[in-house]
Amino acid sequence: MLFTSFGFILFLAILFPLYYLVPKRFQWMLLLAASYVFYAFAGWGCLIFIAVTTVTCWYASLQMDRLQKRQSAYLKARKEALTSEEKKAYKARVKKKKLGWFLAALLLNFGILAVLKYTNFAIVNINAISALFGGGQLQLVDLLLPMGISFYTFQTIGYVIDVYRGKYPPQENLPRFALFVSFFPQLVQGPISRYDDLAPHLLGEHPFDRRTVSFGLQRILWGYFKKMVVADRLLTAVTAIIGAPETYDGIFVLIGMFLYALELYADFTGGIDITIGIASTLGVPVKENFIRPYFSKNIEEYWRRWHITMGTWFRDYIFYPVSVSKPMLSISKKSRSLLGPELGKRVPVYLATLITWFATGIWHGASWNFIVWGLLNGVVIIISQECAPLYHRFHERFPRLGATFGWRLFQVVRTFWLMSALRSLDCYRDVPLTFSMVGTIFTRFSLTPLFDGSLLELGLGTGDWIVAGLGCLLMLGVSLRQRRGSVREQLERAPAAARYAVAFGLTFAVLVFGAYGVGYDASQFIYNQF
Amino acid sequence: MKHDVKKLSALLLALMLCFALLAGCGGNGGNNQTDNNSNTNGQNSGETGDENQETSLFIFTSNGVEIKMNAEADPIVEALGEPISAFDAPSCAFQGTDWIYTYDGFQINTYPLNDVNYVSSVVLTSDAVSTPEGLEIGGTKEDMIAAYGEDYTEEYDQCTYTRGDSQLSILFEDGAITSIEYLAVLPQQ
Amino acid sequence: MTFDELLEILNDLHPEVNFAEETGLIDNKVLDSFDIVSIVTEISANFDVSIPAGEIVPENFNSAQALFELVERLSDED
Amino acid sequence: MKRILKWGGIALIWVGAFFLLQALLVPKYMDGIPDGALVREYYQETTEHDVIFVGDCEVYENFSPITLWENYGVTSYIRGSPQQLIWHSYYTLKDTLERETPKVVVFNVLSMQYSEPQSEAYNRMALDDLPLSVNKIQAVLASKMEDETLLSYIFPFFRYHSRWSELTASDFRYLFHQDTLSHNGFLMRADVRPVETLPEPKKLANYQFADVCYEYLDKIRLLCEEKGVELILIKAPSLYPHWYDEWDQQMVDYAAEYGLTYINFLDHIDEIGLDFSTDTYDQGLHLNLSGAEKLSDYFGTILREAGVPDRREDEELSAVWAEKCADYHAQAEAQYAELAEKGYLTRATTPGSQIPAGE
Repeated sequence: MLFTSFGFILFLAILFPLYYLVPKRFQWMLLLAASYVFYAFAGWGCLIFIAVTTVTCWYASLQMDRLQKRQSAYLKARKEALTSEEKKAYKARVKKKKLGWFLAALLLNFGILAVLKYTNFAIVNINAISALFGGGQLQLVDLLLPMGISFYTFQTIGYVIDVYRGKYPPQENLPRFALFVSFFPQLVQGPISRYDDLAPHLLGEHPFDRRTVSFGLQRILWGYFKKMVVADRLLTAVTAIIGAPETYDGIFVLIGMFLYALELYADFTGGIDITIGIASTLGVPVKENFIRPYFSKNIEEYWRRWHITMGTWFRDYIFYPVSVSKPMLSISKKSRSLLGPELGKRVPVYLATLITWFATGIWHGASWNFIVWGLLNGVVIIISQECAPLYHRFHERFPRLGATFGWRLFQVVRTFWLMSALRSLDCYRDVPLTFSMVGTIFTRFSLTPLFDGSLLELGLGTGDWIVAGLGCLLMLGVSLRQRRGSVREQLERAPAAARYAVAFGLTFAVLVFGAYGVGYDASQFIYNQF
Repeated sequence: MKHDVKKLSALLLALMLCFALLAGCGGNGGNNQTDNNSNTNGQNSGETGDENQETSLFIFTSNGVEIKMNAEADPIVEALGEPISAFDAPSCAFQGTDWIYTYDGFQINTYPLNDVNYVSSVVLTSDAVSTPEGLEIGGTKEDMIAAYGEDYTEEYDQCTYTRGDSQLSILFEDGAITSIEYLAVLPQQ
Repeated sequence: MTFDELLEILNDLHPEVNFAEETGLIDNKVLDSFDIVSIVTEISANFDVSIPAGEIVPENFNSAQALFELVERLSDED
Repeated sequence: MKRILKWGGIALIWVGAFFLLQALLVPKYMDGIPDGALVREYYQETTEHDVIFVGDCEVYENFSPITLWENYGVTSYIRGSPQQLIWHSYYTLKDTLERETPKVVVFNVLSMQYSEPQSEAYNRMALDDLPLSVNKIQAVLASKMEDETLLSYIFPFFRYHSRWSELTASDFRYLFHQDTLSHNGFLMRADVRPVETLPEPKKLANYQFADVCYEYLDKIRLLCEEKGVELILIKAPSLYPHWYDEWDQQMVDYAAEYGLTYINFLDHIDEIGLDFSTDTYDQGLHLNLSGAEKLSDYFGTILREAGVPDRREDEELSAVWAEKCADYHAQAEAQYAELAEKGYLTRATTPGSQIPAGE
């Protein structure tokens, strides 16, 4: 069930009244039922996978907690009787058992994800290596990839790690835990929430609150606008450009990068707006996933503002543990003695950075494109770290430059294009093609396509370009307003007539200009002859 | 000065690290290029299907002119020369028109899409012509299997082979072929 | 390890920050994740106290004092 | 009270805007393709009819109700739409018979050959203008292609919203009121394009009509029985698409089995007096004005034999029909004048149906 389908709207229209009509203590059960209904629409097979993840992580966490509690009780009861050595030995035994449960849950769930998502990628690579030596070739397998598996697996694993670390006690009640794993608005595309953020709200009681509900509805509407009016429209042009690399090279690659940046932003943040909006109408606050990322002044900042919950997940559960792990600390010692303290101490951080970005890349998709994309991100971050003193000195030379609007604009534009260029890796078929296409920007550059009407051959008519352009301007305007605080709160202070006009305008913009229904595909539109 | 040297060496090290890693990928990337193709194609199996079978589509030829299904019709008609007759059947209420060109021994049917006519079928109408594989009207099922193999579906007395976007339909009456038709599998409309 | 030694590590990293006073090192984005890893590595290298990843939370890194208390607690446990 | 007024007003604005936009965005079929306007026009009728035709272009291009009135005093209406499939015919007829009870229903059997929906466009032209009712919903469910939604038939807005970029002045001009283009469902074409050659019909593997078509034919028959209406099956004298003998036999058998009249006009071309060098505007697919008048005149006798009365004595009807006749003759005259002047009809001639150069 897509967010943009009539079926989904109907699903929400049934859920909302029910949610506020049932006794408050049953609200979470209704949400759980709704989430499983939503998931069942993606296919019954998928339900098994989410159920396995739910049950295994729930049980492993309970076992880890039980061990921890038993240890505390044991040590407390024998506080005097045991020697320090005996205590240590006991703790070590418990730790080992705990680690066993932890690793079991981790390996099983990452294993499921890995098998479903990466088997074919592995086979393709094995075949390539095998072909080098004239070996046999394996058949690709046809595996089902459950909807949102990367998101719910990561969210649930985060919970297991937190429980293992003793950050909070586990959820004893399986159905309640199941709701945390399967909460339907964020099942498809995140955000990846933390248990201690989300669960209290999911499981709490929610009286009808006019303000949060209307804020939620506004946010949903805005999300639909971004997704259906801007993103789905631009997608046509982006697909046309990347689908025919031999036709669309040079400046088209640049245009493609630009349009894809807008399309992806509108689509992804629009989807998150819908997610957060729905959760808000249900009285559940969900963490923001984007803070105007294209206004970032450098790549590191960009990654703190784009897909935030994913970034912090990788930081907390991969980057930190890897950086402070024993092997890394010993590498640190060695590199210090080899390279001196200044450089030596940075080596492990950089190694951890590259590992983290490798993982981020492969999480995004099973292909070399994403791996190279991830690593390049890491490399750019490292280079900018290393250049920091240079920047520093540059600004010492020109102390007033840094504060000017022009300089900040330069930084923002530079970061935007850098990220757009890296992102072209998830457009083109493979890595070499991507690099050669980006190369054509320089070798076959020509401005003429901008003016000779080629843009109208990308599947969008003049009207579509105008609507998409105005939509993007509106998104820009909203982002600029956002710097002064919540746009919806600003709107709340506006006169009623203005508020209704905005709601009215946005609703009909979505209904008329939205890309949905049989008639949408312009090339197949038989009525355009009338 | 010394400081700068360290900075520089740090930068170099970082770069080397990247290149080492990238080279790692690149090394794989080299032999990977083909795989990635097969990977992408594996996902869009329709596409591969077409590409791999490009050579083995059902294509009728007349006087050296290839008549491929879903190909643009006008150049083909031009190459074949003046037809015996051309009949246009406007579709009900629509401005697009199906054309039927009759030649000696066969008929070409076209369908319109965005103001361009494409070949929708070729019907062999007499035993004066035969398919490039040598099948003709009046032949037998054995002839058909000898020419096109066993991989066909049969419905009422009609056997149909499918390759890519082309189909070959052979109709029998009392054991003899009475009709041979090339059909385009139409693109999604 | 003394509090002063810790301050020295921190000042080495960001001479421009007044670590004795600042109580929002994380919340105000004074330290980024690179800095945090550097601090943890530094403490581990110089004082033989390892800070596990689970302890890398804002509450423990927002001020020099909080960080010092964390290190104290961890060295007691060993 | 004030609150109710306020919210009522707001709701009214929203609903009003929605329907206004819907009216603007749906195609009006006023330029180029009048076939799409046929279904709507029936509902402007003020008097009842003794004969109802249902079927595709082989009825609405081939029969002229005005001729039937002028020569026989027969009141008739053609409920046709382009490529009307048999389930369209059934539900259209059902809708009609809920409004009036004619003496005779005439059904053209060409659509027996289609057992599946063919195109979204024809669904739209057949169903969009049926008034909302349970009958319409059933019709949509029976006709819709896989990717079509019922909702978009109840609110065509959801189908046509993307026409915003193709709106023309005529969408605004005909926003609230559309011209009547047909003459009781008959679309007039006075131009001539003679039959020169016909493509050889290709052989079919299976000539048996599909079960689903017989199912709907039964439904049509039973519906007529229930309402006490005589059902006449016809095959219009269009030369293309080819009407196979094997198909004809099945209709002959069906009519015999249920005691219906079945007339294949292809067998009566000489009696009707049709001359395909002058009586067709598209090489035998459809009759032109003169052909339709000949066919209608011939069919009038059959209808009279079936007991359809002469209504010319009825003053109220005569007045209504006099107006219709005047419109009809005016358009006929205009078309003949245009033909004499230019040699072709601007409105009727579409790029596709022009003879390519060199022929």
